[in-house]
Amino acid sequence: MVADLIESIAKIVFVFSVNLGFFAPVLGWVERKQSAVMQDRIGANRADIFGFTAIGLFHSLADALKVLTKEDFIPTGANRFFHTLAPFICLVPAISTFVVIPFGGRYELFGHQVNLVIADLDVGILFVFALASLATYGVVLAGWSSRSNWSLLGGLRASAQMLSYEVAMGLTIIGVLIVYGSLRLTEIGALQENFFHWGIFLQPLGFVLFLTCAIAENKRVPFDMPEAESELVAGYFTEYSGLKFVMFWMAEFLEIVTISGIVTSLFFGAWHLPFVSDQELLSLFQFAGPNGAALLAMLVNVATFFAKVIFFIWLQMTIRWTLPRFRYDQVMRLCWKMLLPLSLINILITGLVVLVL
Amino acid sequence: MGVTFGKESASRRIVPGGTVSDGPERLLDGSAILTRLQAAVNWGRKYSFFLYPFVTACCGMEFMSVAGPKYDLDRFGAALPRFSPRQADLLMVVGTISHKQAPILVKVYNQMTEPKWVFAFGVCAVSGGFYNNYSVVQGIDTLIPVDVYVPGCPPRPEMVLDGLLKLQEKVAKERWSDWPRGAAPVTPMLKKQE
Amino acid sequence: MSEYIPVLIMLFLAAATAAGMIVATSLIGPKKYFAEKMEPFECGESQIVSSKQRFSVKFYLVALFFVIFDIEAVFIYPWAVLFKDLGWFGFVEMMIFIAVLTIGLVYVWRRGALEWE
Amino acid sequence: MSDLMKDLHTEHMVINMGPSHPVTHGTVKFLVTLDGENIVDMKVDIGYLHRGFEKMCESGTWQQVIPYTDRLNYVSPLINNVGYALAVEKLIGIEVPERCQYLRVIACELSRIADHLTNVAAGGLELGAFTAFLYFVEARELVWDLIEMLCGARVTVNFVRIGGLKNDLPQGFQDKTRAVFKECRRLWNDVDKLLTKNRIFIDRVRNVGDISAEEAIAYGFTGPCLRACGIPYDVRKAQPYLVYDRMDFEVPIGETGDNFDKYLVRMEEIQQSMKIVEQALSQLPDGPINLDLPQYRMQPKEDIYHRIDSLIFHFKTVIDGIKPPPGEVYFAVEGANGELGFYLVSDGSGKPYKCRVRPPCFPLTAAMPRLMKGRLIADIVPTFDMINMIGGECDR
Amino acid sequence: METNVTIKKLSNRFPGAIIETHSHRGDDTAVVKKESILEICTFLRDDEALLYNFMMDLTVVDYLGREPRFEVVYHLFSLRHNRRVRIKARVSEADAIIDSIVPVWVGANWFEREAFDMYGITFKGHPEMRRILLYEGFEGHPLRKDYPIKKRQPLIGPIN
Repeated sequence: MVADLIESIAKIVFVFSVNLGFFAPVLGWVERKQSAVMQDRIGANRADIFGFTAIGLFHSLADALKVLTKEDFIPTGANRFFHTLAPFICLVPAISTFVVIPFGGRYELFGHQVNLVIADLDVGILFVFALASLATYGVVLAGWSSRSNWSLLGGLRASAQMLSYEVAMGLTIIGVLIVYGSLRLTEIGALQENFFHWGIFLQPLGFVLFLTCAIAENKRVPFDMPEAESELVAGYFTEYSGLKFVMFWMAEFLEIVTISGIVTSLFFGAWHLPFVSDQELLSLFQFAGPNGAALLAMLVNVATFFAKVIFFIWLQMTIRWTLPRFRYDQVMRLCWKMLLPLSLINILITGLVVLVL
Repeated sequence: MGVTFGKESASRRIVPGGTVSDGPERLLDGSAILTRLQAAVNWGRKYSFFLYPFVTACCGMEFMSVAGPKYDLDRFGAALPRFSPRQADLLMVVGTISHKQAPILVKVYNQMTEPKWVFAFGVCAVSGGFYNNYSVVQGIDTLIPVDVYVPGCPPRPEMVLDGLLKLQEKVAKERWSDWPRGAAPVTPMLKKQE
Repeated sequence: MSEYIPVLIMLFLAAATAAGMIVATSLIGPKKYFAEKMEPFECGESQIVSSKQRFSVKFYLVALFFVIFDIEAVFIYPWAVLFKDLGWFGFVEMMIFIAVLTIGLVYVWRRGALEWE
Repeated sequence: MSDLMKDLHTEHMVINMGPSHPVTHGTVKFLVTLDGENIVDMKVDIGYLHRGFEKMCESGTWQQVIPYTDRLNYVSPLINNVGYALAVEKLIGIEVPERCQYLRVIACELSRIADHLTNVAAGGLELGAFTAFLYFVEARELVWDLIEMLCGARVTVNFVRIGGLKNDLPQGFQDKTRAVFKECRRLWNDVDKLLTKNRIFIDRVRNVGDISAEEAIAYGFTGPCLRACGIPYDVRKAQPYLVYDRMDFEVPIGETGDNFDKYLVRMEEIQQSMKIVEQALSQLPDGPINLDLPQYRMQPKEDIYHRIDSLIFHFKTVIDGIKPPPGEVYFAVEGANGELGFYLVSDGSGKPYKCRVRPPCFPLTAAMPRLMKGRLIADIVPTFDMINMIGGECDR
Repeated sequence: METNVTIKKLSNRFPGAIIETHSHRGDDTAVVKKESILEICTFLRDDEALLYNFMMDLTVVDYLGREPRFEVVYHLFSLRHNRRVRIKARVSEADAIIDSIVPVWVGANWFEREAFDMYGITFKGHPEMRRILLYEGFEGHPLRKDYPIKKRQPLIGPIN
């Protein structure tokens, strides 16, 4: 029991620090640097601490310090409570969605079963959707409570867009559930030990649909209707200043990580290395004794998982800096007239194939 | 280059030359911790300008160049344009301000959240330039306080970068008591009719 | 139920972080309020109409569709998990259910409720 | 849908889009009445950059107008320079030497390239394609290097003089042009790949902002916006000035006049302009660049310092200004946005009595409500961008 | 050259309305009576031999000290015949009203508003006769020769 508790706390601390301490600030830097590289620029590199610039990494720190000491602002006539609540509602699910995503397998360490997921829920993926849909409220509330017309338009767009894509996202995932027969992300991950059982091979259409829906759900370019700068100034967070405004961004960045984690778990073999089964991995590290081998295998698996996550982060960033923005009606049309029917067809095909085979 | 500091105004005293002189303010600003903290915050602020591009005229073309790949404003951490004044720190007034535009500028300035700085980009914003006529405001400092003046018609990107570095120097020397800055010192005179 | 304890811990941590941020930012930082600043931003002009008004009904319609389709999607989840056990019977049954759903979609589509122009 | 909506009472949202809004370039206000996302009504308010161009012109001498023309369409100042100088020359009744004419053609076309690059770049930026924007800003930077080499300034060049030019072609200009155009074509291809075949971009711009040719003519459209409707009207072809009649170039036209056609026309014109510059450089004759008419064009500095008659003429033209005979002319050149006409009235004195410019983007901006009614709010972005409203020119 | 085809045709069609004509530097110009401007413009647009389908420019010249003081100048262009013409109508200061040509060319709308804004000429029948470049509340018309160039009327103080 104590061991379980220690294990849980260790995992929570790990995920929490990786997400908030590493991904949130670093993604801000990555976004700047990657866009700079793609655009023949140099990008932020001047902020220094004692002469060290760390290729611009300290700019994230500078941004954090700045926004923290920026004036906090609520317009008159705005609903103060909901205005303050909105970034909170956005950020909390973004931080906590990662609890059900396994970042490693099961290991036998010193006679104790270690399962590298914070909460191995049997509803798994449903929990992700439940929390993700909470974020919609944050956005809508932010738009509605600001008393600014731009915010309101952004909030309305956000509500319609996020709700629509949630439907499509919910349906695209069903193919995966049919194939793996579980809602548990750990189980789905474990079933992808064989390289050719990765979700990307069993559910290619599902993968494309899911990634599209996920990016749309996260309101990133090309789906950034709710904050479309050139149309709505800053969309639903027009009236937010300082840290509250950055909280929306943090939520966005963390959701990038979460999306990457889910995509990796569902479609890209989770923590598994391609062509190397768990047994082979363990036998590879036989020289370190049973515990040492398990530990090393664990490290390799976690590293593999995060490498895949970083790959998908890179992919999302590349998409963001390459494509122009959709128009609002096109986004909705894409969802209801393309993705939704396609995901229904995907269910049909998957069901038929699974039954026939 | 031809970049100058902003005028000293009542609410903000800039100490030129770098060292804070011995005197009452040293006692006021007090302990080493506060000074350290202030230095850290100023460090953060000076490398993280979110711009509000108030772009109206010709200088906008050079502004695009400054943001572009060759000169790359992003190197100094000042590349992120925020079109909401709540999120912006640095009001870049790029181009001529006419009398019709003046209330808009003042309003945007007023709606910015503290701390806020103003960058007069180009000679029209600095002094009205060679448009000394019925419709052009003779320098935005008649409307709002200005931190950095960068003359030139339009200024070359190198000058703009120099101005930004000057502003960073200035921000590094600020004290808590410099904020908040408050509303623009002008009031609407001519009533607008719809 | 014990697997939910870490979830609660995580939620609590997240909430504490977010709340801490909000409290910190509202305490730190210079403050100066005056009438013009507190007006909602509208490109440097004054707001003409308040945002507290009835807005276009289309957005509500999307919310309605969401309720319809998402609730039905939820029914599909348990079926999908037990798909292999249910076999052909379950498949045909669910296809009928999805067909009903599709008819709804087609109806909405044909009525032009998905058009924004 | 309409049958569903009939009984539902919703209010229209009236919203100020601009002046300080990313899409309006800081100089226009759209008063938009929205029903949800649809634009029910739209009013355009301009004049936020009214700088009293005509009043300033009337207060200076004929030569002193040239810097003001720079700041009309500040994206392509050289064309304004040339247009004004040609109009004054028509008023006086003189023609500049052939070499000068070629150099003016080169200057004009470089400016046109820079203008179209900026326009497409800004279009990309506002549609969210930030990378395409920066690629073209990079290309424009290269063209500006050329312009800087030629004129000594990047944006506001003040290069053309009445009866000549400020200076001759610098050393090594040909080689540099070749190098720059090579790089420009590479970046052009990159952006072409990023945008022209990009489904999202096409969806955003196609069938948006379309207008029939008849209506476009009635609104007074000229330039790329008119050519996108299928009317091959180009002042360079219709009433050739300078040496455009000796250049071999095509006038690209579109079909429907929508934003995609405007975009394509501009993209193609970049290529055509590069072709013209290359031709002009290869055909460039030797000879003087300035007229030898001391009462209109300043003599060379050596003469001014060493010859008393040159000094006197210099003195007279600088202090009093050149004195065109009384009369009035209208002269149009093909600006980057369309027909850029100068209407000058002289009363025989050293100052222009009237210096009117026909701004090509003024009637284009006036057509915005017509183009936008019934569309979505997001359609304002590409449409307004492809109209390429330049504040300095529209508001003067 | 068939330079003054337009002027000939105009003189034949409206013998009473043409006050004077010239072709200085090749620009065909006809000064017409302001009462018949709408009629003449319609004719110029619709006549098969003329077809001036473009209203390129509309402006006003202020000849201070002359009577009538203002000249409203129209620059027309025929795409079909590749020909330009300048039509001028004189307007006195006391009766600074002229018929709007918006019914003929819809593009004239803003040009007329600008002329009103800058010179104070009222265009009768214009759908929306109000200031365009300057703001409501601006007194006077800045491009008139008797408006001092530096007379400022700022919307926001202090006066500079």
